[in-house]
Amino acid sequence: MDVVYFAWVRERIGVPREQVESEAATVTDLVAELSAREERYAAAFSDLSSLRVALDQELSDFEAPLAGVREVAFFPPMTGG
Amino acid sequence: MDVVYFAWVRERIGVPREQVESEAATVTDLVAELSAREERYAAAFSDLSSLRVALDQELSDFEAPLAGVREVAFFPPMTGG
Amino acid sequence: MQVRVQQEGFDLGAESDGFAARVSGVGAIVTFTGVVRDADAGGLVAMEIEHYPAMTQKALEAIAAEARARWSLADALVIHRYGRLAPGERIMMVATAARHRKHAFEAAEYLMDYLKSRAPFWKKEILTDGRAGWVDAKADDEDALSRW
Amino acid sequence: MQVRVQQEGFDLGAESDGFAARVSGVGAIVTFTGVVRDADAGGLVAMEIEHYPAMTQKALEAIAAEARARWSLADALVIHRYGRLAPGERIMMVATAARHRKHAFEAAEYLMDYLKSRAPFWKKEILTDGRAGWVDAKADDEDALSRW
Repeated sequence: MDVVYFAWVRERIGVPREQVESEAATVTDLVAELSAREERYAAAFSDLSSLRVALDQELSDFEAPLAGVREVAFFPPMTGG
Repeated sequence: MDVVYFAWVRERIGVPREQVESEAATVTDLVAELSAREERYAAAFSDLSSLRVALDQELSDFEAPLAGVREVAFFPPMTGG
Repeated sequence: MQVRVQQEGFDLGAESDGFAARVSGVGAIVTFTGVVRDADAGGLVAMEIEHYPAMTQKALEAIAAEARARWSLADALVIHRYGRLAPGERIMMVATAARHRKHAFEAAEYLMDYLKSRAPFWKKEILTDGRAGWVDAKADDEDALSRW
Repeated sequence: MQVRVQQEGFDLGAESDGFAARVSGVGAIVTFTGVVRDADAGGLVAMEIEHYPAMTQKALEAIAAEARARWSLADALVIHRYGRLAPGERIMMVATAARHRKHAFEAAEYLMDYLKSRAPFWKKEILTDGRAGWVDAKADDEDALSRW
């Protein structure tokens, strides 16, 4: 699946988008998997309460299942307007 | 003093403005005096709760004294905006 | 601060642009425009707006000054027309500018609530069937003042 | 209903006029314009606005459609910019049109509250001393959603 990052999450991870091969069942599982791979993920995902997640461009939550999802987005709380 | 009328008060009394010679001490006294003079005043002033009064272009109330006042205005509740 | 009472129409776009261009250091600009809409039962030919010339400008300036002070506005604009207006014509507009959106919104709503019930204007509806009637003040509009 | 996400600026006056000309049967039009203001501590050089292109248009349309249905709006407009903006530049605007002023105001505030916290934009402040920082979401802004 594609994983995309915005704002300081993007800056900490160092790329705006990447393809990830994963069998993670939920967003939380994906976060754990990525955090275990490299320190930069662990740093970006250290406080999930300051993160938001969207699945296929719809706001979602960390317990949501990933089956069938093509794009996962991680970002801080939005500051539009 | 000058007495001015607006909206349906003006229509009932039949003039937009007139000079009134009166020794009335308060607005209520003036209203009683005018109402006693002619039916059209009595009709216009029959329900004071549906009237507002301004003294020298400042919203006021029916108990206000008239000493020194040059212009008294009677009108229905305002509907601006 | 600008307060204008006038018979002629106004250019909403030009007024909005002019107002926005005059303010600085703000984060939020709100405008409200009032439009003559058809009577609730339909059949409106015209709305006649009467006012109290000697009092109107002064009353609007007092309302605008109070709003400006209360919400630390960078600026405020009030334009209100009188005379005979057709359905769809613009009656009035207000604009407010503040650092934060909450203040700009509140001040604009305050201006509108006070214009409705404390500015010396009266509206008469002229209907297609020949009837005409003064618009009654709404209890709701008077009640709206109590929130400020 | 019009929702536009764009890098280029917009003409507040022309947008306000165009919006007002498109609606009919309404009594109230509200616009809100957001402007880049200086940082609270001063020294802002630019505001960089990042967004999530694949999601933004869809998210704004959903917010605008919800506002339109909830307040029976005659129309709603949302314009939101992204990219690098200087202090004083306009970031975004919304416009709402309804029969009654309360509905037009509420819908505009609803749009703003949801744009603030549910539209995928992020702001970075670039300061004169070389520092740069992402603007934190405010607890107030999140709390504002609970009133709707």
